[in-house]
Amino acid sequence: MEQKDRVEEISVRHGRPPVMAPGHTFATITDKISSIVLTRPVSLGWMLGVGFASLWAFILLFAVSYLFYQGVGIWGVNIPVAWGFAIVNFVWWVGIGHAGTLISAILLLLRQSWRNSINRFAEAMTLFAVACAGMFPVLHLGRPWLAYWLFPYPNTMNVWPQFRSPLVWDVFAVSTYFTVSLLFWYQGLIPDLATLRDRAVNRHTRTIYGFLAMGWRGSARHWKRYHTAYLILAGLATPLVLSVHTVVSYDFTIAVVPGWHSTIFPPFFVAGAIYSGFAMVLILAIPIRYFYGLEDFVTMRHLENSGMIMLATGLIVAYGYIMEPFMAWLSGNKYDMYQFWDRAHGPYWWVFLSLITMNVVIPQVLWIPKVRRNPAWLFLISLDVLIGMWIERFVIVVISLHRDFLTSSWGMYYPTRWDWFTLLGTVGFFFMCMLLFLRVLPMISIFELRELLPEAEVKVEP
Amino acid sequence: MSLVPVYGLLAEFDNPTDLLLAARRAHEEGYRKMDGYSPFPVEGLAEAMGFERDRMPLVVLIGGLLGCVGGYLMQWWISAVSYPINSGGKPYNSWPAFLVVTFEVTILCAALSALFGMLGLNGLPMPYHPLFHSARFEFATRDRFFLCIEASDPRFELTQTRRFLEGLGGHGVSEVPY
Amino acid sequence: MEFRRCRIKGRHRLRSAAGLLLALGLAGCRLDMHDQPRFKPLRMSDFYADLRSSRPLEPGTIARGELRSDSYFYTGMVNGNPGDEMPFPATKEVLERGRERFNIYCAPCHSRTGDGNGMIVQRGYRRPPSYHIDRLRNAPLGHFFDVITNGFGAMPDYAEQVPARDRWAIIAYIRALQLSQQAPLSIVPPAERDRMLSQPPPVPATPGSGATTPSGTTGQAPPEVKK
Amino acid sequence: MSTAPRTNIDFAAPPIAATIQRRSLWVGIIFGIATIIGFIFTPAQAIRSYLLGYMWWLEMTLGCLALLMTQFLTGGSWGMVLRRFFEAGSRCLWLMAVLFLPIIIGMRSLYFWTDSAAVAKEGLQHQAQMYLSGPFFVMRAVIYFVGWGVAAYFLTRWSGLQDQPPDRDFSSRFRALSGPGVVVYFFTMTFASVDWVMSLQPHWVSTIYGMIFVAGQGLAGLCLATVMAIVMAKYEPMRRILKPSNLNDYGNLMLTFIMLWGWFTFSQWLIDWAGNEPDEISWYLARLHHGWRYVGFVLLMFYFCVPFLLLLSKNLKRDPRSLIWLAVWMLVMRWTDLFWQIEPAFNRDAFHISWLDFVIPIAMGGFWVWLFYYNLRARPLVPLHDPRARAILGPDID
Amino acid sequence: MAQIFHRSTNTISRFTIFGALVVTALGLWTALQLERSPYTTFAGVARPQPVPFSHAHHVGGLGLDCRYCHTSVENSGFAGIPPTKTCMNCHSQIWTNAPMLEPVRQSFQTGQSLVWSRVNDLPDFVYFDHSIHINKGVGCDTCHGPVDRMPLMYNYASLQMEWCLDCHRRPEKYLRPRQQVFNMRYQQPDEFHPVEFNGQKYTGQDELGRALVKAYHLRTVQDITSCNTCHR
Repeated sequence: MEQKDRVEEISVRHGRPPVMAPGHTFATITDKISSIVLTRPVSLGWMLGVGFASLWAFILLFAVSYLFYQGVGIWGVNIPVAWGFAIVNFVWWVGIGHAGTLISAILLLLRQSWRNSINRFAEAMTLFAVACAGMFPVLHLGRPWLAYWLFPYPNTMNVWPQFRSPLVWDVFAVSTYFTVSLLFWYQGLIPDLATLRDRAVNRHTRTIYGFLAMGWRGSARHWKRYHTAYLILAGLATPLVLSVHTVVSYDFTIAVVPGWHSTIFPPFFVAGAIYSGFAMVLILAIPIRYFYGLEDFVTMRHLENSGMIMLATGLIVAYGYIMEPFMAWLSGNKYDMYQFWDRAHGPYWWVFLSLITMNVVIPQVLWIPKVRRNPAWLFLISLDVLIGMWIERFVIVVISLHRDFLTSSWGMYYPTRWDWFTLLGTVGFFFMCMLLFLRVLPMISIFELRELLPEAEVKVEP
Repeated sequence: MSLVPVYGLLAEFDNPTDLLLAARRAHEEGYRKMDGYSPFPVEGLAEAMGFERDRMPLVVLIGGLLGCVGGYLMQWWISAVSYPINSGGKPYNSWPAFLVVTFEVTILCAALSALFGMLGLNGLPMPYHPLFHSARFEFATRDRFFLCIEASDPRFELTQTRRFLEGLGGHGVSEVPY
Repeated sequence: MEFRRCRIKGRHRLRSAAGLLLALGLAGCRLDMHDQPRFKPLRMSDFYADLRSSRPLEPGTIARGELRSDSYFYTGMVNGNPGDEMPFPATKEVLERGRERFNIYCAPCHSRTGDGNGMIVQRGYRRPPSYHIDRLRNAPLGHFFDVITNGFGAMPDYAEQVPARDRWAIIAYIRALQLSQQAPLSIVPPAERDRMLSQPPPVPATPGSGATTPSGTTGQAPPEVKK
Repeated sequence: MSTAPRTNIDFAAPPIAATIQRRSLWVGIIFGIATIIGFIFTPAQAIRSYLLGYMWWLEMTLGCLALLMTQFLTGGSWGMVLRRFFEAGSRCLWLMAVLFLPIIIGMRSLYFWTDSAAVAKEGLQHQAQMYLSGPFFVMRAVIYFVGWGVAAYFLTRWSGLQDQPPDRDFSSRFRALSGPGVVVYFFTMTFASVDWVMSLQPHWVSTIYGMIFVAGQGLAGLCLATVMAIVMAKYEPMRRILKPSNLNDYGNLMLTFIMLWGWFTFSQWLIDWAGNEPDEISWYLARLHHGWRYVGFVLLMFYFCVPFLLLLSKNLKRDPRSLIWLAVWMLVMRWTDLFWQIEPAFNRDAFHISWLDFVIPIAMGGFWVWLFYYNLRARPLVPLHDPRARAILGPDID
Repeated sequence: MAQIFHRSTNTISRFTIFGALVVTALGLWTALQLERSPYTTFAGVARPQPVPFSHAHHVGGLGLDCRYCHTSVENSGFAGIPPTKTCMNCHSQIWTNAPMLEPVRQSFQTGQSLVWSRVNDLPDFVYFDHSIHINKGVGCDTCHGPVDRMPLMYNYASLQMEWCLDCHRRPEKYLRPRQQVFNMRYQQPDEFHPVEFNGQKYTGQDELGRALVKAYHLRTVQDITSCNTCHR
């Protein structure tokens, strides 16, 4: 605690932006954040945002209904590319979710105080992103309404899930991930819900928050167990978050498809996940702090740190891009070598080229501190990375599949309008959930911000 | 004395250090049935009041172990006992493949036992609590710190305890009705 | 005969919509792959006017392996007259097969002993002649074949139910039946003779017990019915 | 800018450091003689054991370098406390460069691809032949050492410059070199692991291989620095610097590296196992049969499971005596892991271990530790004049 | 601040948590039971047929053998449903005026098929062959139940996959000598009713089953529980 404060103090003295702007007290933090939920009128901008996002969410609903009615034939998937947009979007969304858990769990364990201002909405982002992700494998089933067959239960067929299949691991990984993220998020919310309960004026509001806060009253004994449980959950979520994208990468690597069967995929996927996840964090944080006037709490420090994490993870991703063709070349396996030749020279060369440009080349500007400290630049780079990471999954899924071992089963993948509607629809759904969350729940963890204040420190010997 | 049954006496402080010192004093004075209330976890406060062992890790350990063993046994039973199917020539008990789901189930069970264990040990949900009668108590979730000595403590005596609490230098002491 | 499905069925789009709505509630509803748009034996089809997916043979077509070049085997006739020979040797296996088939297809009317007092006759069907009259005892084998194949008097033909080879086996067995009712004791081997004389005659199976007598070599009476 | 901390505490290494330095030199000399004997009588085995020992000590050197660069980038008190230990380890790099010469000389008995007849017989791919050629191999090694050397030289040099008042803030300079330095290290180490170890069985390739080495080196560097710091912590000045919370951090970092290793190696094994392709699985068949299976089992249990469970305990992490033993143990496990990677390439059908597998690493270690303490003694144990160092000095020094 | 919730809320909320668990568990249990019940499987539910044909009368009462009508059961995947002609074998003289049989006569005169409702209806993705079961010693009533006591036909078994697997996993539990396959009143051997097979008397199904599995060359359990045995 002590050392940490001094490190922070020194960092600020040496020109780094502070984690929280000076001049705040417990009361101002509490009132500022709870007022966003409780007293701020519904703004026109918010209404427009929710309206636009829900429009796309309804398009998603429509696209999904039509899919149920008609079957996956409305999508562009076919042999040989049987895993088109659905799996691309799935991997993309799961990846985006990873940053939330990284911030809330790993940075908590590493005692990085800057996480406290952004963990709440990053966790919400995780939940909504995983919800978007979870849709795709289910929709991709020929009979989505039978998705419950994926769980082991004593069915009348006496048939169980095949536990040697990575697709079944996925079911467990993603559902565990969603559940644990939800628990973690909810646990973090409990004290803040109590804060809202006690601040709310409207009787119904009070009842709802009171119901959700479960009678939290900030007892010292409760806090003690709460803190232990919080740390334990963080400790559990840390390997979990690694495992989730690892399992997603197993979906590919366990198969012996050239371009998929590569041992680097687990860390490569996780790094890519965090890469895109932090891009999404910035995409959310930059407008939020601007529109809600939260520059005091989400400072340039947060933005810069996120930028640096993006840079680091982006380099790991680039490392993967280099290792794969190198090892394919070294092994001399002609199928593997062809796969990487095809990426750069085949019909999808332009996709591959944009991948390298957007994912590897452009983000290198983050080396420049001025860029890292400019919200507009960060926003643009984040957008670039989000798209780049989507393209990466497209490259892995589509280019690896479109030229099968036999030339007779070569083909192309053409997404249909329903593919696009579903993808954009989930984006709309995601932002709709995010905006609703901003409106009804404290978007910044109030009690954890209070802990950041110097007054929070107990100034007696233990 | 008061005719309304009393839950306890509530003393108010404006910073965590004062609360911690007060709790320490009260513990030295022999009070045991008391609790501190703060808007964020105060390091060492629970211990200052003689907090019993924190059993959270044990609860989570048990949950995790059950998940781990249960998760593996489930897969083994399903794949090697209930319906052995030859898949890609892999052994029926393919432990390398089963480790993944075992891990996930372990985490799931441990996480569930962490949250529900915390709620259970804390006696939550408890939407109704005598303390909520107190008018000032709503600031316990904002910026105030409270120490409540409960009437069920054997050493509790209304006037004497009130005098003791007032002597701790807080911002006033109030009675909490049951 | 045609089958129709009595379970949930309809336009497949409606069905998927129903599937969506009732996914969990109606775990039992039948889905596309349960009832595939293909012909299974005797399935109803709305493609043909008579709704039959199993089509009758076009006249003049001969299925593979069904060319009836051996006319005696398939008609029992030699130059328009019934022949009196088995087209293949009447081995023990043939006789056993004959007994089995006789008991399935003939015994309901002719009774197991061939006296023409089978269960159906008891229920009002016109009584066929007993096999143990001289006319039938002397009738050539081809006569029986012709009767089974084309019917005779009140008896319908059994060509569809009994394949030609089985018909011959039945005929061989009828001959054995006829012999069994008229055999002198002297043709029984001495050892068997003693046994037969020392034991009471076996009780004939009572039709209507609900059990069709097992036609195996054990020869034991059908197991008693326990209620 | 603040002035230098005013204190009368001596931050130089305690006398014990000189004693250890002297003794380790003797160890080096004695075991070095044994090494020479080994090279004379069983040269083929000796060069293998030499490679094992070399990779082991290279891990500690480069681990120190990598962590040194990392701590410049992330900041935090954990790195500041160990910084001088990392620097001392990094500056052993020139020794490692010298010690690489025997590998170049003994290349022919180590790497079968140096023999064109064997290459033809084994049907090595054309690509591998291009990459795995003697001169190219040496050239790459030179590039690696230059890359690492530049980082190690400048970082430690600037750090030394900082010791001379007036205070100079080199933070941006450190960061400017460390950022690209880490990237360069990552790539060069990957290729080095391919060149020096993976090419022992060139039919098998694994894209994660370099990362397994990097994770192993991180663990080795951290454990080495932790051991050395705890040894020094019996005396001033480390006694006041090294706090239980630091040890807790090191324990957590060890746990992280152990988990990374477990994650990488398990994934590699699972992917090869599931794919079951002849070129891939044969690498594991050699390592998961015969006696090698038990080495693998030891790694699973004592590299991963047991240390993982032990490191969950907060008390253990905060206790220097427990943590130092655990760190030493993890170094032994690093040796075991390398042994399991290298030796089966030569003895596929039966477990095999030689006395030289112990002697040569110890001999190398003797010289290495001698140089380490030489480097350590050359400077104060804390970069006193680094502005950020004040965070670890505590309130009583100002 | 005043209390938001009444004192009783504490009890109610805890009760709700446990209640939710119980309700969920009960719901799942009910769903599983429902899936196995006649509501889903139609087991034991007679279907309406154009003619109320009674197996109880024809088999149990008159003693007709299964194969009199189902002629192809021994050598074809499909057991065979008799053409109207088979009905008319007898009903040309018996019950000729019964109104119940009017559709049969109609069909015979016009050549229009009778449209029966399928009773034992396997899904189309299941390959089922009667002949192999008959020839390996699976009795008719093992699957079809006491047909000789069914006034109207219903499916005796659930026909769900777990039911198929029950036998495929341990065929020796159900096999009988081939001669007994069409015996509707066959009983598994016990001490008092031994069953003879290949000249040996068996007093227990276990030994008999094992002997039959061997004698009839049943394929291994691994083979007959492999997916493509039935889904091809």
